[in-house]
Amino acid sequence: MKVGVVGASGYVGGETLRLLVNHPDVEITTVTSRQHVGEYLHRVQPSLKGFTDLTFSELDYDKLTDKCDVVFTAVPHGTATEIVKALYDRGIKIIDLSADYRLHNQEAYDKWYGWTHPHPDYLPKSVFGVPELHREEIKKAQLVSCPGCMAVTSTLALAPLIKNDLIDTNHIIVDSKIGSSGAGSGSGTAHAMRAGVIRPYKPAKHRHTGEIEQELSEIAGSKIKVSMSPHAVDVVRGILCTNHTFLKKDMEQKELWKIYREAYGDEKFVRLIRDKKGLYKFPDPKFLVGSNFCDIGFDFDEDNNRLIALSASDNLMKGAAGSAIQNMNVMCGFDEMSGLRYTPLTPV
Amino acid sequence: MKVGVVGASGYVGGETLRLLVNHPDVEITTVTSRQHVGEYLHRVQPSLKGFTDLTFSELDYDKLTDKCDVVFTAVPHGTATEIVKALYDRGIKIIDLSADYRLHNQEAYDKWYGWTHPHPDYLPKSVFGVPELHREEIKKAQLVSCPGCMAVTSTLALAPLIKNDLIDTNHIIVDSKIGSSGAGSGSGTAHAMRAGVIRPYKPAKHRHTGEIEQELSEIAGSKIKVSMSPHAVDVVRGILCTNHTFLKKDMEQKELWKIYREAYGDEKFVRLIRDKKGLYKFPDPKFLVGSNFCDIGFDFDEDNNRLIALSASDNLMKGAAGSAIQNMNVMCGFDEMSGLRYTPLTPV
Amino acid sequence: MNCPECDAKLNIPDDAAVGEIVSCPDCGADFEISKKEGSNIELKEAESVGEDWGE
Repeated sequence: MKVGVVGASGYVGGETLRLLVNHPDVEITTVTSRQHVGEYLHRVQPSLKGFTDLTFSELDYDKLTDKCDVVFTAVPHGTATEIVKALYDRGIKIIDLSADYRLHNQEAYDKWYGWTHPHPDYLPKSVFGVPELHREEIKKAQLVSCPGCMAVTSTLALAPLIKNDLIDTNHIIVDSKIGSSGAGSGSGTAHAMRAGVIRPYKPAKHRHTGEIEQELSEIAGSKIKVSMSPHAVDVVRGILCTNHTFLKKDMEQKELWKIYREAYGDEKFVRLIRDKKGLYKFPDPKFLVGSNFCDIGFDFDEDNNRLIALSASDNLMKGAAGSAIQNMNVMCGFDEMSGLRYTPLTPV
Repeated sequence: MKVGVVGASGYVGGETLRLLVNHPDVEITTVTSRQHVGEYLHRVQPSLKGFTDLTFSELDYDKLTDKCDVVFTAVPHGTATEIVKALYDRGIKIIDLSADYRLHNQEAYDKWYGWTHPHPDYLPKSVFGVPELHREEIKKAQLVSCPGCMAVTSTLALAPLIKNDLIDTNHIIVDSKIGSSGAGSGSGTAHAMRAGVIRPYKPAKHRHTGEIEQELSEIAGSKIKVSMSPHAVDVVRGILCTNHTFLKKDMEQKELWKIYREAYGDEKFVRLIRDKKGLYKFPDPKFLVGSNFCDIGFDFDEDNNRLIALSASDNLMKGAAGSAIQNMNVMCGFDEMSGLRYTPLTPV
Repeated sequence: MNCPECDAKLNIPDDAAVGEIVSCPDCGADFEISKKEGSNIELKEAESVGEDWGE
């Protein structure tokens, strides 16, 4: 199958290519980037030297339609809107890694992005790209919108708790920690000033909250609000969401294992991590970076009737490009692990 | 004034010495360490080369009483108990950096340490070493117990909220992030396995919770419970506590500034950081490591009626040795900033 | 003169003129001097540039 990647110069575009060059079922025919037209891909994504001798081309809808069955759009928020629409109108399958088609309606974009979507009528055509929650819809979708990295990591931990009505939905706190590659290649802070930080940014009203609330509200069938606070920490890849929740009734450990196994027991990319022994007791990106896993665990704080649901992922993999490939596999009927059988690169 | 340091081979003992060798009002006469008797101090604390030619001596109570007015005890939890008692009985002023005399009664030690204190009758003699909360008591104290690093950082942010009865005391969540030097020199994980972690450890019932609850309950005059979850992050020095709270009534930004200025406006080691502009918008260890500051800030999440109180400190400074020196200055009537006028080492 | 948003003391130089922007040392809010007659000064909120957020 032939694929193209629009906007392949950033971290997310680069990671998508890193996976695609090794994907058994696909051939990359087109790679575009505004700034690097004519340049070899490996000059902008050096780690791919020896894997491909593709060069960047200009964005040309006719060429894309002609040479690609599926197109990944990895351009910044706001610029993807027109590209995705143009490709959609030509009937190509699109996997969008931007935020432009994640939320379902204009009202949500007003609230979380203060942004008027030029084509709100296309929003209902987009499926939220988390196979663990929307596999059947993704199979039939022409447009899949990959989730924000913190959103998918947190939502996967909270979804079973909401589905089984276990927690007080007025006190859901998502305290997330995220690595520097989550901030986009253009906007990165200089290393000297990024090393050693534990920096809260947007402690309230961060944009990803909108996606978490959207997904949880759909599961609950009622409006769910979430209190999210992100922090930049001194790693390159990795997200850890500490989802603080309060239980409606006492629960046994066994019950919770059952609930999470029911939700994710058969999932290839979710591991349940809650171990009394060994090196890996609770989810931690250290043991999954480079792979498409979202590791989920939990702990009880009986004194406070608190359930701490923990989830970790690699912000460039399950948080972006890994999900994109997984969504493609589902859309195109490939084995869902195809091109994603990466063991974590530990230690790194 | 003559001082001694018992157990000077670890990070905290080393940091105490780093500050004492440069303190204008004191002279270090005695430094003890079980493993390094006879060795030069600078062989175990190499950064102090050129500052002192002291050698480690054995723990000898007579010598300590004879040569020291104040003794810092920087030995692991459990071993400090007897040493502190022996020194106390000899009338020397003691600043203990262990956890052995932080909590006020045996019941608390049962709950948080599962440990029977050999001398519970000495617990009431110890003052909790946070000058911003107990300055007057510390002035008259013979024994001051320095707080746990996460405890002091979180408590300072929460104290004014409790004092002014602003928050729902059934939902106080302390989500803390802490550097590797907070784990003690002996127990550190190998660098390859410590780098890049975002590792939750003891997500519930962590020992420092006891101290936070003790201090907040004293301020409130009623039992306050706190839900704390610590995470190891990939920095050497630094703590960031994200204290998630829920407001009892709506509040204006101005009111909260007023409350924090009332509490800490005159404090030398608390800075209020909440800035719309510039590099430093919310507390972050990056801009205080190496100094004795605890930076405090806040943000509102109106949608969820949530107040996020943020606090940052250097776990070896305000979280340990810096507080120890500050307490000594208060106990001995020195200028509270004496020997502590360090500007943060940024960037590092 | 105190900052309308956080009540910090604003230091407004004597030679400050109408139209000038004054920034609060504590909370970083910007204000434009809308009126100045001797010591009687009025401020209005200066529009602030939107914050850029990483992804």
